[in-house]
Amino acid sequence: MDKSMLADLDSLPEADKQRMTVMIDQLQIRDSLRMYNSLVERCFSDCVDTFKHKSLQKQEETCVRRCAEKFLKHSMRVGMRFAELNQGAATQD
Amino acid sequence: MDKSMLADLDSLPEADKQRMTVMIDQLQIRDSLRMYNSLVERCFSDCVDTFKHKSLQKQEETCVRRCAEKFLKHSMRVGMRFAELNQGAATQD
Amino acid sequence: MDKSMLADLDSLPEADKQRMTVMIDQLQIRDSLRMYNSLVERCFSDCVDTFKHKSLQKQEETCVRRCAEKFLKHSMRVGMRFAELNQGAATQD
Amino acid sequence: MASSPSALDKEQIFGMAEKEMEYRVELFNKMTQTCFKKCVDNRYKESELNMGENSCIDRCVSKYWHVTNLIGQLLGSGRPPM
Amino acid sequence: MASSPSALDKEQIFGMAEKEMEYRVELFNKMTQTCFKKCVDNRYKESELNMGENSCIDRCVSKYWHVTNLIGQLLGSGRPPM
Amino acid sequence: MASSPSALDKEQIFGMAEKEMEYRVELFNKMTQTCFKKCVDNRYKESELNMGENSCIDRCVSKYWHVTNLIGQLLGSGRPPM
Repeated sequence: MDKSMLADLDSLPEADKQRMTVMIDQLQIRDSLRMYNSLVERCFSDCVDTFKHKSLQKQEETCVRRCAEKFLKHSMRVGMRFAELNQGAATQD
Repeated sequence: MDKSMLADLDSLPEADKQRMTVMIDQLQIRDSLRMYNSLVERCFSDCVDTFKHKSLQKQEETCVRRCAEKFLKHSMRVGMRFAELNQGAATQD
Repeated sequence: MDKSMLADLDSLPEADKQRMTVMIDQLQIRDSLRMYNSLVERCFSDCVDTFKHKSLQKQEETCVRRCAEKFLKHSMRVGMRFAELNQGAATQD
Repeated sequence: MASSPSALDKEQIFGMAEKEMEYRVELFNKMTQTCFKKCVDNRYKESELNMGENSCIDRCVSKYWHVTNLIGQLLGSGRPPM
Repeated sequence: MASSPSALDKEQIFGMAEKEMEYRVELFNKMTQTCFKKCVDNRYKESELNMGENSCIDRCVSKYWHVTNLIGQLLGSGRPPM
Repeated sequence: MASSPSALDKEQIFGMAEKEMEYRVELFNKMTQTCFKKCVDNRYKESELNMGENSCIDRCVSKYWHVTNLIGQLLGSGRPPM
């Protein structure tokens, strides 16, 4: 999540600006915790399919690592492209 | 989302009634924004499957339009049927 | 949801402890309502597939009952195993 | 101090009301999504719901409602569990 | 009483801003999840995105953006519906 | 003014605690849903969990826990990322 996605705070009075900042921080914390949860769920679902052992097998661990790394790279790329589109839309207005 | 689904405000004191109204308005805003997001996701997932171009192709656009229109009609129908069932349950009490 | 999953309140001043307790209660209410909703959705999706009648057919009802019972037993078991793992992790720290 | 509800009590009452409303909205949304998947052809050849889809939707809502009540009973009451 | 916004009005304004931000975060997350499913091979044979995946992602984001705007228009405005 | 935490600071502390608890509840719910899908036969021929399902559930929880920790490490700490 990128701060630029959220709100333009410059026009607000000081007290409201502070309150808005706290709100944005809270949303960012919630967002990164949710992202963590859905990353775990996705990589678990895609990589773990047999339940003969209690512990993660070597190839499952490799799969999970790659899945997580790929997802993070993907997510950054989406963020960059999305920011460009938002930028473009903003300058067209 | 239908206001009748939510709460009966007549029995509350004025200040609480106001606060409850604000709360219901907030829930309705959040609900319609979420509905918008899931409509976009559903119609995108069902209609867009090839990524050889950056822009939406003609038949993809047609598909998205129909998908959105169908979903909105569907959603209204579900709302009507659901309200009838709630009504029936309320008068049985 | 198990209270032990949440927070250690003993170190807090009285007023904060009270506020925290209210917050935890609210989260538990929301959690059980959500659990109820997703249980309905899962058992409906798995058990109901024909729409020639308005009312639930006998074998659909049986399926829904078993689905709900199995899910609740499953959920309790997951809770127990999860608590053990959390316990183990806590004593290792 | 004992006769009128404290600020915290009020918080709790409003919180409960809010959770209950969130629950109903979520129930409605899940039902809408689920019945759309079960009843509406996702190739979208037209923008109208046809007769078969419409009657499927009506029955789907009715059955969803029954399942909601049935599971509510199993969980110990006609209402959602607290 | 009329000139400065009441506490309740302020609640409403902050509430609106919060809902709008939640909406944008959710839009971004749904787009990310959906484009991952559409573009990235879920066998995870390596930890880099390959060229095909990268160009698919770029186009997916672009198309998702178009669908968002298209549906926004259908719902009566360029902005999300209130 | 400097020694005791301001109302806003308190808001932040309570907000953090709330987010952290929401996170744990969501983790538990996702794990429960995922292991149900992976381990329990969705034809529901009986209302008891059989031996195979039970041992699958135990292992599924254990593996889910390992994946949670593994991804936590990848993201830079044993704890969820802030």
